[in-house]
Amino acid sequence: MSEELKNKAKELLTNKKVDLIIGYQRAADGVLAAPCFIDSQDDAEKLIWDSYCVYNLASYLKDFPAKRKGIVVKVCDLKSITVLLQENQVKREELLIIAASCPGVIDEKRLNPLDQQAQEIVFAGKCKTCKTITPAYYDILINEPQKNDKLSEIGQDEYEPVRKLEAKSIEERFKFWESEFSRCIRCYACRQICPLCYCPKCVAEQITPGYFSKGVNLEGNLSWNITRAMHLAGRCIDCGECERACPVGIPLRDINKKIEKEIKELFKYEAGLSVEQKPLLSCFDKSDPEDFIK
Amino acid sequence: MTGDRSEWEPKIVGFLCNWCSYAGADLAGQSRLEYPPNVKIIRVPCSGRVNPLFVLKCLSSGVDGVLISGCHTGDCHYSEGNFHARRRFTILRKLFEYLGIDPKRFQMAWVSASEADKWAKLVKGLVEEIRQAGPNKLGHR
Amino acid sequence: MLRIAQKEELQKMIDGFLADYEVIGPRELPGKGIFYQPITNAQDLYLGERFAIEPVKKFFFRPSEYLFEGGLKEGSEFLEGIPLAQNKRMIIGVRPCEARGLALLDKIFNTEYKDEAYVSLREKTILVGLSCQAPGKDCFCTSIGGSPVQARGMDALIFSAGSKYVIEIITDKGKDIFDTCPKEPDKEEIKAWESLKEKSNAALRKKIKIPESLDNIFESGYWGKVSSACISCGVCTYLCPTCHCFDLVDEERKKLRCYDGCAFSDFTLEASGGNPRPTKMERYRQRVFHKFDYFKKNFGEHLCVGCGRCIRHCPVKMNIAEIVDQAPV
Amino acid sequence: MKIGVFVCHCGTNIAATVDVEKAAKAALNLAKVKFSTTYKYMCSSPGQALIKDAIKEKGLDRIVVCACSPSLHEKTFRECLKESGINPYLLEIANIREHCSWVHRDRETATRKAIEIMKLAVTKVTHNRPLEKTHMPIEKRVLVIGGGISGIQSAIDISFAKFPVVIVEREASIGGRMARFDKTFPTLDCAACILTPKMVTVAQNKYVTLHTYAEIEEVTGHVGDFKVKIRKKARFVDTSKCTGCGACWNKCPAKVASEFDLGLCKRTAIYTPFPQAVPNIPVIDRENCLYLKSKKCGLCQKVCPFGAINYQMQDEIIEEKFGAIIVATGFTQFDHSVYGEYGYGKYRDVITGLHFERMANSSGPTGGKIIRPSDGKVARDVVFIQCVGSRDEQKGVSYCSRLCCMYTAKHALLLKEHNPDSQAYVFYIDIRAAGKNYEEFVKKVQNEYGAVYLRGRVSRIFEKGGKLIVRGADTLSGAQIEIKADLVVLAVGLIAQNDAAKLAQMLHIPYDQNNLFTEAHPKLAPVETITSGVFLTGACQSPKDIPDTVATASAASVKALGLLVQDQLEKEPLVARVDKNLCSGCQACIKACSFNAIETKEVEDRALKRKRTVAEVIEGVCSGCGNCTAVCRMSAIDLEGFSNRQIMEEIEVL
Repeated sequence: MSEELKNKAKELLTNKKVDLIIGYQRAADGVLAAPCFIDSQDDAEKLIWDSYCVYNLASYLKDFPAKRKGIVVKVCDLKSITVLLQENQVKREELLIIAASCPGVIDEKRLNPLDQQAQEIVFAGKCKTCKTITPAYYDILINEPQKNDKLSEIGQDEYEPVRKLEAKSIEERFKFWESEFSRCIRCYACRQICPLCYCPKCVAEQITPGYFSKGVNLEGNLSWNITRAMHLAGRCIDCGECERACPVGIPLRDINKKIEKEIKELFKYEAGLSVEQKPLLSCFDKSDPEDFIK
Repeated sequence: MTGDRSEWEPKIVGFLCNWCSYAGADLAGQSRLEYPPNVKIIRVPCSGRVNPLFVLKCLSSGVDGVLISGCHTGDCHYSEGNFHARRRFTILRKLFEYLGIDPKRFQMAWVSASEADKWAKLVKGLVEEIRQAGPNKLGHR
Repeated sequence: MLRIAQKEELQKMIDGFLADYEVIGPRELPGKGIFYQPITNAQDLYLGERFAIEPVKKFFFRPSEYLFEGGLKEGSEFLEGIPLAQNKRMIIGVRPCEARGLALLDKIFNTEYKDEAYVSLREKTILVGLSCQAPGKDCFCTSIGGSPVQARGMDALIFSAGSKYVIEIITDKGKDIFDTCPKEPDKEEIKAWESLKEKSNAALRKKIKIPESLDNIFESGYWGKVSSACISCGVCTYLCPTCHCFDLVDEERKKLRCYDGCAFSDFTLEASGGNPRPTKMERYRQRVFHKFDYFKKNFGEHLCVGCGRCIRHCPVKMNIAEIVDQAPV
Repeated sequence: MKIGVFVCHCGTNIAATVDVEKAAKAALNLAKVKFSTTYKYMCSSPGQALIKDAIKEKGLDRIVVCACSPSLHEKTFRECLKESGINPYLLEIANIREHCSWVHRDRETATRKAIEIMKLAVTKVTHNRPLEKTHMPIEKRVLVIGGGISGIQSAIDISFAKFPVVIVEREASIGGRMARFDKTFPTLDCAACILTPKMVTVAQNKYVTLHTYAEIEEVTGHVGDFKVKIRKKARFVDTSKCTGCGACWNKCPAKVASEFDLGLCKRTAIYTPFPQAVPNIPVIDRENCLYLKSKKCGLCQKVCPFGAINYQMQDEIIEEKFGAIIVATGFTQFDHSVYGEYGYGKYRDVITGLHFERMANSSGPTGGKIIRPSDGKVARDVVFIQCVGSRDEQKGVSYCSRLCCMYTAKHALLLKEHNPDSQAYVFYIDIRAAGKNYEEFVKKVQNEYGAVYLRGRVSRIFEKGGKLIVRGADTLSGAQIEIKADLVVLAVGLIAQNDAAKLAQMLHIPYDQNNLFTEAHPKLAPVETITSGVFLTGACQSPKDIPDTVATASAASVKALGLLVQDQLEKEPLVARVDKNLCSGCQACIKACSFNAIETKEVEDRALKRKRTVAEVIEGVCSGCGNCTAVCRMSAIDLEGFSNRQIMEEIEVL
């Protein structure tokens, strides 16, 4: 598949169909992958495509305004491009979407940091319940889409971790999250890696007024994490990058998935389904539930 | 943080829309209905004006309970603001519950300009509920 | 000065410390990694080979710290410093690179200018290190003046030697606390310890070359290229044992000092809206120059200890070691 | 900054429970407060003079008045500031009466709370900004959508004030529903006799432009400056040449059921809907014209002495600007074929009230004879059934259509007048005759015209022996009733036009579950909509009879004129504002704004050295609800008078 990708990339660059291609290359350690930006056909040799290509490259689109960008995407990443189009952050005519058939990607956190050799692949949580095989749209499709049959165990509940937490008492839930958030160092890797966190100046950085404490403490960390989650409500497409990027292992996907589950149940809304869709919080239904309102 | 529980009095912030709930609270005054003094009112044009960041700010500043009160659905002065608020805060509340934050600390109500009685009862009930929930430990006061 | 102790003996000593000190050490959180946290007994400690994600820096140069409070009280102005921590602390299990990081931070916060908060925490803390025997693939301390067995910056350094621990006492503070351990290693044990040190050094395979000066490549296109993957987050700077940029913020009536990092897009953003480092190229270049050029010129050594944290935890696998090694000088 | 705090006693209303002196003293401990005092009645002239003097003497530049609810005296004190030369928006009211002294009894508690309320106001006023009311030019023309009685009346009223007005009517003639009526209740005026002169008035009025056979294509812009695209459908008749002589329709061979007469007779393919049509210029119905369908015929072109027929004519789209829009699109009839018990609409002698109306009309399809459509025999026993489709949540709409009781009574009367031997039976649920002389009218029909009123529903209608057997219950006597009727007339309800929702979306006005347009306030703004500059009249909002329709038409006209007579539009400055440096251009605010008050704008981003699209608030349109500010993730959009900073700091000082 990497060969097919390289050839396509060379063709696109030679024919000046794109100014650059955002893709993956092998990282310096020789095992993992790293993002790369290819603007000459010679460099196209660097491109790779395999289960180590974890990154959602859509985050880089904003770095190249007004350029024609080829971008290698997985099925899940594509949805974030849909949201970016919906929110007028990229122009479709500047995009050439190279959809790569995705066998599932690794869970980086499961790699033993001491082991210097290639290790057995453990798939990321999001891949285990991913049922989508064919990308909704693309310009170029690399290889026939097929799914690793170890994955997508039909019937596996993608909200299982969420439900487990829901089943706990409110005190237990608070203790759990208090302990998780206590590790947050406010490095904002979760925000920076997120393709949908593109605000010119995040509310977390604003000072007049400051919306919540910049201090690394319970109130500051809780406020930041709630704000991040709220700002992704109806937008998060579960690429899982926030959780992967978090150096201290906060289960951010479990928060995103909770909101995803609620809005599906309460408002029949799913993020990233179409460009024309109205944003969840810019619309309403007169019959939205309100049982908690007095 | 508040120390002695016996001296502790719940501190509650109420965001009231100008057209219905604020006027409802006015009417409660005109009707001389008595209710506890714990709710501090911040007037906003519409419940749709309330940003979840305000609620977070309250809870992280040591406020024990937050109330957002607006017009009944269909009565919004701006026609749709309360519908937007309802959706927005339904999600926030679900998130609070999930994170283990007592949902009693964040409440919403529809109080019309004529519902002075509802307003007075709401405040009484709210103060009682928050009193039972105890001081908010999230905040720094 | 050396001491030797059985595992149980060491644990007993540590349990003894708990009476007089707040003891902090690496703990394993399953599925999350290793974190420095206060312990309640010696069993809590993780003394294996994996590194803590965050270095001990945060116990001295804190991620955020309220410096003072001021405003109006009953109509008149007031200004109050927020009291410094007074209790005695001990951090056990510190890696040589992290301790060296503190030695570098001392040059900033505890030399000409004395940062009260930092200095008081340094003075109140005893550092007991733990040598590395199986360094990670991203470690490169030996290329930058460190080593997996270096004791710089510590009060004592522990070596795990089979079922025993060799304790190298470095300072008087270290001597005081390990007084309770009377046993000194015999010749055989010292020999074994020395070969262990050699082996540890040899286990660190990654070597990089660091240019004498980067002066002539300041304007190189290289920086634009190597910084293109950067997502401008704070992982590398916050997890670095030597990064020490901070920001001052007013929060209500308090002045807060919190970490800043050269990767952030609002790093060195001026109130006018101008920024001398407007893109990630300038900011990444600043990071490399600060660590591998300016600091050496100002303080005589590089502002990097080769711990590899910024590489290991970079969400997009940027590798400063490779970038410096391959710099087109 | 020098803030002055003025604490009002309000006689004993405040002072009895709140220690006002203590409160005033406490104010001086607050940042930037340089002066505080109390007075018995701050809103009185001496009270206001006190504020004015303090402003002058102490150089105060921001004022907090601790008194009653801002809904009472905010205006008063703003005026007071203005007179003292301070911007009126540098004022905050601390409501220590309604929200404090009147709801608490304990003096200490109330005083403490009053001080806290004051603290909030002082904090807020610190960040108030001097604001000026905004002004926008107004396009001094009105668009009236719909040319029924309601649109006609609106146009007449506006032309009376000498402002240009344009009527867009989708049918070939103005006149609407009323043009089909025979008589009007309760006075029994001839509908045509009162409507036709009005139609002629608008046709001849130099201030009124008529676009018949035309539809609204697109509406953009906002109050004072609506840009409207109007599709003028091809008539195939040159309006500048045609004189309405009728030569064409007299010769046209294609005959189809007349819509105007609800299929009770035929019309030709080139036609005017009815003889008094305004303009009296025919249109060619492109579906049925033999020439347009298959290039055969062409008779009308041959016979037209003026050469007015042009088969090549195309739809034309014109764009015009208006300052205000009056929506007068009226209603349509409920389709009763969903009622199985009334024969699913398949019995020819089960008709609707409007059919009856056409039959009763002397210029109608039967020449004023009330007959059975199936065999043309005179109808003797006629059953009227009310509430067909109305007040029926299962099959129709839940609301009452309001006029059916009256028009049924009128029909019963007309029946007797036309066919003296006849007998009317009326099945009803309730008689709703609330209107001037309405109840009297119904009584008259019952007593003088012998109409039999039966309270109950009809359970079934079926044909037997050439008659319609109507079975029902009279719930008052408890008897089962069976009537052998010649004709059954259904009082079908009034419902919204089929495409009402589409128009509402174009105009950005809300509509309810029945697609009826929603007024800005059901009581106090019944002809306004939340979209500033768009007004409602007639049955597009809810079923209305002619007097109500005409009344709302005049009301809407007055509202529109109220805008037009101003030199400029004046708007409260408490509106949203976008900080373009913070705005990402995601347009969440634009999609969330109920008022269509935000648009996009391209700006040069100096930091990124490129053009960026950001949001911009149209100040004149923004209503200041602030919903956009809460939708904006980057807090790039903020609301004057209730800014993020103000609210955040209010929370902080609590």
